[in-house]
Parts: sequence; structure tokens; C-alpha cells
Amino acid sequence: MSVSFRALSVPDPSGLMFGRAPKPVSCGFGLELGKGQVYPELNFTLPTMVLDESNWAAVVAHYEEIGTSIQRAAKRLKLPGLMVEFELLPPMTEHPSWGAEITAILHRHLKQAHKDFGLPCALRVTPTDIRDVTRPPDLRSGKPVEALLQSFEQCAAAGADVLSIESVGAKEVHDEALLYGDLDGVIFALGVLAPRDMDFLWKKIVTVCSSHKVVPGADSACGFANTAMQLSSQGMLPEVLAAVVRAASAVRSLVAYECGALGPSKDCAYEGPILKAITGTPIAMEGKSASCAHFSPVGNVAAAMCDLWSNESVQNVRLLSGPAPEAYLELLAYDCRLFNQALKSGTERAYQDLLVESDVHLSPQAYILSPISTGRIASAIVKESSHYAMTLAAARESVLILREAGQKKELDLNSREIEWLERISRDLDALPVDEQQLLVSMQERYGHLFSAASYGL
Amino acid sequence: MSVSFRALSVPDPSGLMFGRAPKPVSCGFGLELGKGQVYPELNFTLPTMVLDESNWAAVVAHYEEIGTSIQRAAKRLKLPGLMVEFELLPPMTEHPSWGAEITAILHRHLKQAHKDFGLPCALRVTPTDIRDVTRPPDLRSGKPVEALLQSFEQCAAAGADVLSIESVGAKEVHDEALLYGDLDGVIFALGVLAPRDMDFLWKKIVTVCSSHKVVPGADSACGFANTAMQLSSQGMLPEVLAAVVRAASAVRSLVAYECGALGPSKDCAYEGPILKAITGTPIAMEGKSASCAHFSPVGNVAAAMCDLWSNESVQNVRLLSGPAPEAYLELLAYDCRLFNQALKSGTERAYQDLLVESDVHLSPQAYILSPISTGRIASAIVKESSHYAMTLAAARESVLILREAGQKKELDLNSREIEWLERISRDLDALPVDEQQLLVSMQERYGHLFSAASYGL
Amino acid sequence: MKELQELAQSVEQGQVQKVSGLTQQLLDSGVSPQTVLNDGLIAGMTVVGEKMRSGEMYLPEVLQSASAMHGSLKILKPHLVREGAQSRGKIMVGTVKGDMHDIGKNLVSIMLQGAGFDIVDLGLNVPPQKFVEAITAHQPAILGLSAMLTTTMLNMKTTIEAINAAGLRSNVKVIIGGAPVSQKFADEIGADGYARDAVLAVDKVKQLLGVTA
Amino acid sequence: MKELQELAQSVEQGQVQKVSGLTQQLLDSGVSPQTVLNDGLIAGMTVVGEKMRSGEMYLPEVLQSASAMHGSLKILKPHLVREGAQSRGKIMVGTVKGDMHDIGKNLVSIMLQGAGFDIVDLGLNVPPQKFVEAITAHQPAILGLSAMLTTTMLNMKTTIEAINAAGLRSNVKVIIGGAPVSQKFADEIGADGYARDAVLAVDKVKQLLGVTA
Ligand code: B12
Ligand code: B12
Ligand code: SF4
Ligand code: SF4
Ligand SMILES: [Zn+2]
Ligand SMILES: [Zn+2]
Ligand SMILES: [Zn+2]
Repeated sequence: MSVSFRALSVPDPSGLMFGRAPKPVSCGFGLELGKGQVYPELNFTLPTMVLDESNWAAVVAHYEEIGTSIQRAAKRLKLPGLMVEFELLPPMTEHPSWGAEITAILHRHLKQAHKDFGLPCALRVTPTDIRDVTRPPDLRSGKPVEALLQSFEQCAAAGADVLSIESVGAKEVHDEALLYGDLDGVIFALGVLAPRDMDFLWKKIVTVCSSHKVVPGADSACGFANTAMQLSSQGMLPEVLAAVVRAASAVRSLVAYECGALGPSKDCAYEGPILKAITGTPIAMEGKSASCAHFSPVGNVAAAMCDLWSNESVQNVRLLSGPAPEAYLELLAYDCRLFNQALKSGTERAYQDLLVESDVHLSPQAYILSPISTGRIASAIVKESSHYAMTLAAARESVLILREAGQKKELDLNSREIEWLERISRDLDALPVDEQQLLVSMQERYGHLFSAASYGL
Repeated sequence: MSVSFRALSVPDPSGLMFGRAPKPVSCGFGLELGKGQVYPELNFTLPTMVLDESNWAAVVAHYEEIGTSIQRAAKRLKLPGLMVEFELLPPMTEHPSWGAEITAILHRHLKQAHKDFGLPCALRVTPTDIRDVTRPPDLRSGKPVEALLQSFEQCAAAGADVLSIESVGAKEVHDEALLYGDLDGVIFALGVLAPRDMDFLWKKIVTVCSSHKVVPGADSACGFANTAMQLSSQGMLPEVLAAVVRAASAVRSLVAYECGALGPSKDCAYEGPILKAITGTPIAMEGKSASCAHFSPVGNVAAAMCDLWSNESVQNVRLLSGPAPEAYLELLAYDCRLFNQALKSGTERAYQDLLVESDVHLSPQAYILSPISTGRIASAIVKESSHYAMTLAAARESVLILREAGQKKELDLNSREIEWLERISRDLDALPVDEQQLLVSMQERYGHLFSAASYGL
Repeated sequence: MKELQELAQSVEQGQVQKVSGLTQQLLDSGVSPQTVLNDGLIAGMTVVGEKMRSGEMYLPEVLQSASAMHGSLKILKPHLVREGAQSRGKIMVGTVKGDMHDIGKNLVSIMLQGAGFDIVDLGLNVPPQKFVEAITAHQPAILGLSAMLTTTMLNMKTTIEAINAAGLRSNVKVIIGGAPVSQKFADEIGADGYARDAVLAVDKVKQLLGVTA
Repeated sequence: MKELQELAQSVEQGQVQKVSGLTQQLLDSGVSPQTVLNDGLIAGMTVVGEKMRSGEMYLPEVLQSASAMHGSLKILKPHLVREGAQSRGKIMVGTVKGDMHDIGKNLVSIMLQGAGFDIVDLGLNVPPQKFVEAITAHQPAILGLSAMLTTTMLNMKTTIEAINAAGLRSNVKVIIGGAPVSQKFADEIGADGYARDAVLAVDKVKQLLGVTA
């Protein structure tokens, strides 16, 4: 652990506001994040197609088309600024030069837009965490690890302005624990294993970034908390469980910042507000704007504290208006105009209230994303000093928040949700203070799924 | 002319608010419009496919899938109410039983949702105006006219709750005039020809509606004003021209109400706010939410006074999250939560200001959609008593509004736009007071394009 | 029979101990293992499937029921084998090459097991050739392919082609699933079926095998 | 030549009278009609096309230029015919069956005329058979098909098939356009080209006919 966060950067939840971050980030072609404006972060991916050497020309053509339509739309929409994210697909990480080639293409289009009409803009590049091709995954050595690090290197050299990842260390345990609703396993994965992998991986990423003068962005607990959110939205898991997992997952994502990450956080990291409260860095968020990529119960509240507003991902298919990425850029641009108009006219608090109040009473997952809940969870985290204790504290605080909300009738929890909340509470209370003790029982239950060496254990 | 509007139903622009209309509409399964809430209006269409007898089973399967996903999403999103629009494709109007069959399917799905979880909902059905298959179009007799009227009949019988159309009378002249930037032709089409066709057509539609106890919705000047908007967004026409056409087009749309239409207006009828100010009926609007269907410079401001909020149209293709119509329903639902939260917390004025202020300074087309501009144009219209004079007054008022905005530096017009605004102003000033006089010159210039008999001339 | 109903209910409630106990009791009292399986375990899991579909049961509860069933199956298996009872059918599942998503596929496995089918799970990132070899080795009645990426879903096609090329296509029915795929895509690549979720996957398998209950 | 430059500029500015005057003047002073056409009219319209693409000219202005050009062409035509000058090529356009959108197609016609091509416009809602008959009658070098609906774009395919069936496919190149279509779709249905907008349509036609300026 290089930096450690022992106090909140934004101590008062009322200081948590979209567009403003105590530690702004400058990147790319003059894009300034957290300095009083919210910008779109556009995401896209390939439509159904073969992704290999034989079809590479078609792959390139897609990204060229996307680049062209970004330029066109940015001008038409008079965008005040833009972040573009290129999320690599697995084969593009396995072959680092492929990802670098696409990075260079998108970089060129942004450069052109900056030259032609002065667009402040930057390119975030996110290699795929391909380290889990074997089971149990070998997270610290072997070909995938080498390819992944090469991918960071080559993308940085090819024109990335920000590097990020959605890393998967401990997911092999968390997936299983989640399905069984086993809180011991969930906390073990998030609080014991994942932080160790984050520490390993992010020290390397920050080194690459330093040598290329690229901003080390951040990580996302997507593989953990969004998996839980998806499963709950399909009615497979209780919402309260997904909410608690979200809160607990913030700690493993925080480790990136301990290693030197500066933000902006990843769009799909809905734990972003907690990270902002703790570190003061700008965050990317997505909500209703990402309904092309996944459904969620946090469509508005997710926007309450964002510095970038994203659509998560959409295939480059043709809609009636034009290419889908262009249609989504328009949508994001208008949403951002609202944030910025509110900031300009001094009505940002009222607008934030609308975003928050319109969602929080309808879902526990939304409730824990309010500025007040965010502040409480963040406070609980910085009071502790080990990752395990921090994770446990975050989870427990979220249970308290939800229980109180239910009691105050601010949240309408049905009886099954209430039962689960109490079950989760009991399970969390029963967890040992000492992480070594947990390690022993977990090795017994999940030992076949993970390799201790991958976590330096 | 049955009813004539000589005064504004909402005399003060500050009374123009989303979710509230002096003359609310009840329809379908308990859906109440204009009574203090805004609801989504979901639109969709077929993906690329053959639409004929041989492929009918596949067509039906699409609408069944859409119906199922509407039910699923409405429940997941805890929607407080929903309007579904079924816009027929041309062959479904040519074969009235086809349109009726799909109407029945969608009606069944809504009925089910109402039964299962009490969703207040209604189905708007919009046959295609197929009367222009011949050139010049025969608008009053012949097979297409018969099929169109049959389509209204059969869809009403099959379960439509609201009937609408986007009628095309006078478009054959307007298209040509628009391309040449000929204001004489534009005003002639919108103020002389179109109202005559509207009067003919809407009396028939209202009759069908009465006999089936269906709500006569409204018409859209889409073929006129949205064509202009599209052409201007492609850089082919000046924005000020598109803005003036929008204002002028409100009069032909108003004729539907004179004949007994009760609203809600059509989503793509961006002239809706003017209609609301005059008639007091609820309106459907679309903006950023419709970027799947067309790009526009009015993404936020379009929402300022809406009672239904729509996505215009999206193909039933699969996005990463699920079917595109479901993704758009989620988007609309969250936008509606914001309207409704603002109404609930009494901050609707502040939110409306954000919606308006964030757009109006960036585009003349947005500027004339503000509540104040709306009020001015509506007032100018109700002061006159002939459709021709009303149309001319609306156009002239919009020119004044834009000129003042430019002078006050509320709108940044470039020199080409200013030149065009003055050119339009001169052309409008030169138009005769007497419509007969215009008719003569226009018959000379556009006589080959339209049949006088189609307009009872 | 009251005890069988109780067994079914205990499966539904995920009571591991009780289910094993009841199983033993029923066998001891002379009820045929086939009856215990069908009218107790599978009957219970059918209710579980329905409750999952209607949103009345969460996955951890379903898995708890599945555990209870497994405990009972351990006791039943030797008896069933002895009586030469037939499995309802063997299903092989796997996530196609290049794809590391397996939660969906795992759920499908679990629900199929709950419905009384035997499962061979090849895991994730499975190359076409491995499917071919496993079909030869295990002779499943149905192969279920899973893919979650628009860039890996075409590997379902490649896999079917490899099975074709190996001359095995007529031996096995192929069904597919995963977020980006659809019935239309299934038709295009010549699969025999598609299902939107794990519960419908069970229906589809039953339909293809002509199993009625 | 100064006068030709002036002519080109007057076309660009849409000065109908002046363009006709200059045309007559140039012919009178012995400049060949072919030179007037190429270095005056087409040169002017090329600039117009570029300005339209870059957003410096609006459509009504473009149409004004086209009118000016037409006035001049009326004067030039007899001279060109007399000298046996060749047209740059004949292009036939039409919106396919079931589709009533023609603004886009009309623009394409106008820009092609501006670039010196002869146009045969079949209008909208054109059934395949009518295209076939018109190809036989007019022998165009290129056929441009337009469609704006996802449910009519497949009629482009039907039309190409009808042309094939009539044995005319090798006589005519087919290009397509309209909001829902794409290069990919053009490839799928066996068209020879696609263009996103009217200006690119001119480029595509020139490319297919090997015209360089
Ligand atoms: C969880 C998840 C992950 C986890 C996977 C964990 C795991 N062990 O499976 C992690 C974090 C590892 C991950 C990684 C990636 N993911 Co992912 N992931 C998801 C997510 C959020 C949920 C998937 C899930 O588990 N759903 C829950 C289960 C129960 O549902 P299901 O899988 O659909 O399965 C059901 C049905 O489909 C059906 N079914 C499934 N299989 C089968 C098989 C048969 C035979 C039948 C009949 C039925 C059937 O029944 C199941 C049960 O009801 C989706 C989002 C989404 N909308 O689906 C993205 C998503 C699939 N991932 C995506 C992406 C981009 C990735 C990455 C490439 C990200 C990156 N750049 O690093 C990597 C790729 C890794 C790889 N090589 O495959 C994209 C895919 C986009 C695209 N281009 O196709 C999605 C759609 C997210 C998005 N919106 O952008 N992901
Ligand atoms: C104007 C318009 C109309 C007008 C048409 C007026 C006319 N005379 O053309 C009217 C109102 C009549 C109309 C009617 C309908 N329309 Co309409 N219409 C439009 C709109 C708004 C603009 C089209 C336009 O003129 N654009 C301007 C021109 C300049 O652009 P363009 O057509 O794309 O052409 C350019 C290029 O495509 C290219 N190009 C075009 N043709 C060719 C040909 C060649 C060879 C080449 C190389 C290039 C090329 O160059 C052109 C110039 O740069 C579009 C929206 C949109 N996003 O496009 C909808 C749109 C096409 N219509 C739509 C619909 C649904 C309809 C109706 C069915 C509505 C209804 N239910 O009644 C009817 C159908 C009538 C019919 N049978 O065809 C949908 C189509 C959806 C779908 N399923 O496919 C659209 C996409 C609107 C939407 N977002 O939903 N429409
Ligand atoms: S948010 Fe979506 S894209 Fe990002 S990793 Fe998670 S599932 Fe994949
Ligand atoms: S708004 Fe869009 S769909 Fe509706 S008629 Fe106009 S162009 Fe067609
Ligand atoms: Zn993401
Ligand atoms: Zn319309
Ligand atoms: Zn519409």
C-alpha cells in the first residue's frame, strides 16, 4: 500500500456534486475533469462479427466509421468536451498490437477534431483482463499476464490518454459465493483476495503510465457488483444482496488509488461516488444512458455525482437516425447540457435532488447510491485500516443504511427482501475479526477454485 | 371549421408546464394525461425484413416479442403509466386487416399488464397516410383513401384507444418549395392547401372515433417541419428556415382540433407546445430520447411542456441489454421519473428552466420552442381568423422572435443564418393579404404538382 | 402419497437433512426409487423452477433445493442403477471458444439437473474440437452452447460446423443461449433450439426429447 | 481563361441571366461548346458540390446554381449535338417499390446533373419491372436506387434480381443509397456501389465510369 486514505477528501456529503472534484484530472487534448463541467464518455463495441486476423479489415473499418461519426456529431452538437473509451475485446488484448492499432485510429480522429474545431477531448483505453483463461486463474505469471501488460504498454504508446481495466482477481471465488448467497465467500473474495490482486496489478499499471505520461485511470468492480446487479434484475438475487455487494466492492476498487491511480473512475464502477468521497478524484458514471448495455435500477441516481456520463457500450449497428454510437453521443450530450446548465445557474443542488429522489425510494441499490449513503459508507471505510476490515465495514454500514431506510419507510422493502437483509446482517456479524481465521475456512470451501499463489498467499 | 380557437387556453406562458394540461384526456386502461404526471410513449418498428403475406408470421412474431418485453419492462421499472404507439407501415394500411391484427396483439399485451399489475396504459394507433401514391396525389377519392379510412375503422374496432395520423396533404408542394427556399410556396402549402386537406380528413377521422368511442388524438406536421429539420441538420437548409417552417406548420395541425381532435398530439409534432397553448390539450413530445430515430437540435427543450415523452421509433433489434424497444422504454421511464419528481416536489419550474436554457441559446429551432416563444406564436395565431392569415402570422412572429434573440445576443446566429432570416422576412412581408391572389401565382408555379380537386378548389 | 408430497416440499424448502432422511424412509418402506425420483425430487424441483420463473424464489434458495436433491440422489443412485432405471437423458453444456462467461451456463446446468437430466459440463472457452471429442466420448442427447459476446457467438456456428464435419450432427441436438443470441440466430446457424433463460431451457430440452412432465 | 473563370463563378453564385449571357458571349468568341461546358459550367458546379459538402452552401443556393447551369445548357445543347460531343454518361434513378421518399433521390439527381451527367428519373414507388423496361429503353450506364424504409430496402435486392433475370445486369452498374442502407448492404445484395450522400454519389458515379474530373 503506497498511499493510504485515512480521511475523506469530501467530508460532507453535500460537497459531493456532479462536475466538481477536489482533485481534478487533465488529460488528452485539453480535457479537464472535475473542474465544473460534466462531459460525455462515449463507449461502443463491434456488432456480431468474427474477430480474427482474416476479418481484421472489417474490424478496422468499424472503428474508422465510429471515429468519423464521433467527429461529425461532436461538431453538430457543439460539445464542450468529450471522453472516448475504447474497451478492448479479448483477442485485441491477447494480440497487443491489435489493440494498439485501434487505439491509434481513435487517437487520430480525436486529434483531428481538436485541430478542426478545438474539441477538448481524450481517449481512455481499457484492455481486457484476460488472466482468467485457466481455472483456477494464474494471475501473476504466464502468457495472458504478459500479453495484458504488453497491451497496456502498446496502447499507451499508440495514443491512449487514460488507462483503465476491469480486473477480475477473486472473481473465480466471488461468482460462486454470490450464486449461493454466501456472505463469507463474498467478503473473503472482495476483502481478502481481490485487494491483493489489485495491489499487484495496479502497481504495474501505474509504472506503465508513468513511463508514457499517461493518466492511470481506475478499475471497476464490474465482475463483482454488476454481476450481482444483473442477477438481481433478472430476479435471481435479492436486491439487498446486490446493494451490499456494491458497497463492499468499493474497497477493492480503492486499492487502485492507493497504488497511484488518479481517476477518472470507470463508467461501470457504480461504486464511483464512494471513491470520489474518499479520494476526491473525478468519476465516470452511467445509468439510463446505458440501457443499451444493461438494465439497472439506478438510472438517474447514478448521475448525481458524476464528472463523466457514459453509455457503457453499444454495438456499431445502424439505427434509423444513423450509427448507434452517434445516437448515444447525442443522448449523452443533452444529458450533459443539463448538468452544466445547472452548474452554471447555481441550481445544481436542486437538480441533484431530482436525480436522487426520483430513484432512491424504489430500489435498495439506488438508495445506497445517494450522496448521504455514499458519505456514510465512505466514512465507514476510512475508519478502518486493513482491506478486510474496510470491506466488512462497508458491507455492515450498507446493511444499517438499508435497515433504517426500511424502518423510516423511505424504502419499500417486501418481506423477502427484509428476510434477506436480516440474513445478510447475521452472516456479516458472524464473520471473524481476524482475516487469517476466515482464510482457513474459506480455503476449505473454495480452495479448489483459486490458487493461493495468485494472491501471494 | 367546427370549433374555432380565438383565445389561448393557456394565456400565460408560465402556465405551460410538462404534465399539466387544462383539458386532460383519459384513455385506454385508466391512463390520464395532463393531470399532473408525464408518462412514456413507446414507439418501435420492424428491423430490416420483407413485409408481405409470405413473411407475415415473422412480422407477427416481432410484435409479440415487443409486447412481451413491454410487459416485462413496465413491471421491472414500476411504471406509473404507459402509452404505446403502433405506427403502421404502409402495407399494413393498404391491407387494413393487417394493421388491425397487430393492433389486437398489442392491445392484448396491454390488457394483460393492466390485469397483472394494474398498469394504467393505452394504445395509440397511427395508420400511414398512403394517399400520395400517385403524383399529383388524389387526396379525396380512390383506393388509397378508402383503404386509409378502412384502416382507421378496423384498428379502432381491434382495440386502439387513440387514433392519430401524420397526414401529407400539400406536402407535394411543400417539398419542392422547401428545397428551393421559396417562402411563397411554403406558406401556400401550409396555409392554403394543407388546412383544406386537414379539414376534409379529420372530419372523417373524428366520425370514426365517435362511433367506436376512441379518442381522436391529433396530426403531425412531420412531413413538413421535420423534413425541414432533417435537411437543416444535414446542412442543406438554414436553421432559421426550419424554425420558421415549424412555427408556420402549427396552423395546419391545429385544424385537427377544430374538427374535434382532443389530443394527445403526436410525438414527432414539435409544434405541440403551440397546440397546447391554444387548445389546452395534452401533448406528446420527443427529443434526446428519439436520437435512435433522428438527430435534432431540440433534445432537452422539447421536453419542457410535454405530457407524454417518446422515443419516436426504434427497430426491434437486439442490443447488448435486450430488445431495443425495451432499452428505450427504460430510458423514457427514468426521464419521466424526473418530470414527476419535479412536479411532486414543486420544483417543476426550475427543472423546466434547465431543459429550456440548456438548448435555446444554441439553435434557432430550439429557441422558438421555449415557453415564451411558444406563447408568442400561439397568440399571433389566435388573433387571426383565416388559416392563411394564421399561418402567415405564425411565420412572421417566429422571424421577429429570432431577430430579437439575435439582437439580444441570446442566440448566436452566424452571418449566413442572419442573411437568410432577413431574406425570409422580406419574402413573408411581400406575401399578399388575400389568399386568392397567392393561389393564382402558385397555381402557375406549382400547378403541375397538385390537383386542385384534392383541396376542393 | 403423503410422504412423497412431503419429500417434494422439503426439496422445495432446501432442507438437506430432511430430504435425505425422507428418501431413506421411502426406500425402506418399499417405494420404488424411480417413484421417489419422479414424484418426490423432480416434482419438487419442478415447483422450484416455476417459482424461479415467477420471481418467487431467488437463486441461492434454488441452489439450496438443488443441494437437497443431490443429497437424496446419492442415496437413490445405487438403487436406480440396480433396477436399470433409465436417465431422462444426458445433456452436455459448454461456453464456446473465446468466451469466459459461465454464470448463465451454470444456471442452465443446475436447472437441468433439477429436472432430472444428467449433465456433462465442459466449462468455458471450449474450442470446437473439444466439443467434437466430448460428443464422441459421452454421447449426449443434447448439446447446449452458451455465448455472451457478439464476437464469440459466431463460434457457435463454427462448433456446429465442426460437429457436422465430424459426421456427428445427426447424433446430437444442439440448443443455444446467452444474452446476444436469439431464435433467429439459432435458425441461421442451424441449431435445433434456443432458450431465453434457464427455466425455458428446461422446457426446450424436454420438448426436444419428447419428455412430457 | 478569364471569361471561363467568370462563367464558373457566376454558376457558383447562381446568376441565371449572367450565366446565359456569358455562355453566348463565349460561344460567339469562338470557344468550343465542350470547353464552355467543362471549364465553365462543370467547373462551377464542382465548386458548388464542394461547398455543399463542407456546409458553406445551402440547398436553395445549390439549386439556384443548377438553374443557372440549365439556362446555359439550353444554349449549349444544339452546339454540342452539332459537334457530336459525348454526354458524360446517362444515369437512371428511382425510389424502389413501396417507398414514397424522394427528396434524397432528387438531390442525387440534381448533383449528378450539375456534374454533367444526363439523368432519367423514374420517380418513386417504382416496381422492379418498370426499372427493367426503362433500362431496355434508355440504356443508362448506371442505375441509382433509393430506399428509406427498412421494409422497402429489400426491394433493392428484388430489383437487382429482376435486372439479372432479364439478362441486363452486365449492361448497367447499380448504385444504392438512402438512410437505412450501407456499404455492407450493397455488398450483400450485389450492388456495385453505395454512397452516403449526394456529393459522395457524384464521386461514386465518376469512379465507376472512370471519369477523373
Ligand atoms: C458478469 C459479466 C461478466 C463477468 C463474467 C463472469 C462469469 N464467470 O461469467 C466478467 C467480469 C468476467 C465479464 C467479462 C467480460 N465481459 Co461481460 N458481462 C457480464 C454481465 C454483466 C452479466 C452476465 C451474466 O452473468 N448474466 C447473468 C446470467 C444468469 O444471464 P445469462 O448469462 O444471460 O444467461 C441466461 C440466458 O442467457 C440463458 N443461457 C445462457 N447460456 C445458455 C446456454 C443454453 C444452451 C441455453 C439454452 C440458455 C442459456 O440462460 C441463462 C440463465 O437464465 C453481462 C451483461 C449482460 N447484459 O448480460 C456482461 C457482458 C456480456 N460482458 C461484456 C463484455 C464486453 C465483457 C468483456 C469483453 C469486458 C472487457 N472488455 O474486459 C469481458 C470478456 C471476457 C470474455 N473473454 O468472455 C459485454 C458484451 C459486449 C459484446 N461486445 O458482446 C456485456 C453484454 C456487457 C455490456 N453491456 O457491455 N463479464
Ligand atoms: C421526410 C420524411 C418523410 C416524408 C417524405 C417526403 C418525401 N417526399 O420524400 C413523409 C412524411 C412523406 C414520410 C413518410 C413516411 N415515413 Co418518413 N421520413 C422522412 C425523414 C424525416 C427525412 C427523409 C429525408 O428526406 N431526408 C433528407 C434527404 C436529403 O436525405 P436522404 O433521404 O437520406 O438522402 C440522402 C442520402 O441517403 C443519399 N441517397 C438517397 N438516395 C440515394 C440514392 C442513391 C443511388 C445514392 C447513391 C444516394 C442516395 O443521398 C441523399 C442526399 O444526400 C426520415 C428521417 C430520417 N432520419 O431520414 C423519415 C423516415 C425515413 N420515415 C420513416 C417512416 C416510418 C415513414 C412512414 C412509414 C411514416 C408513417 N407511418 O406514416 C411514411 C412512409 C411512406 C412511404 N411509403 O414511404 C422512418 C423509417 C423507419 C423504418 N421503419 O424504416 C424514418 C427513418 C423516420 C424515423 N426516424 O422513424 N417520411
Ligand atoms: S459493466 Fe458491463 S462491460 Fe463493464 S465489465 Fe461489467 S459487464 Fe462488462
Ligand atoms: S417523425 Fe419521423 S417517423 Fe414520424 S413521420 Fe416524421 S419522419 Fe416519419
Ligand atoms: Zn464498462
Ligand atoms: Zn412524424
Ligand atoms: Zn412518431
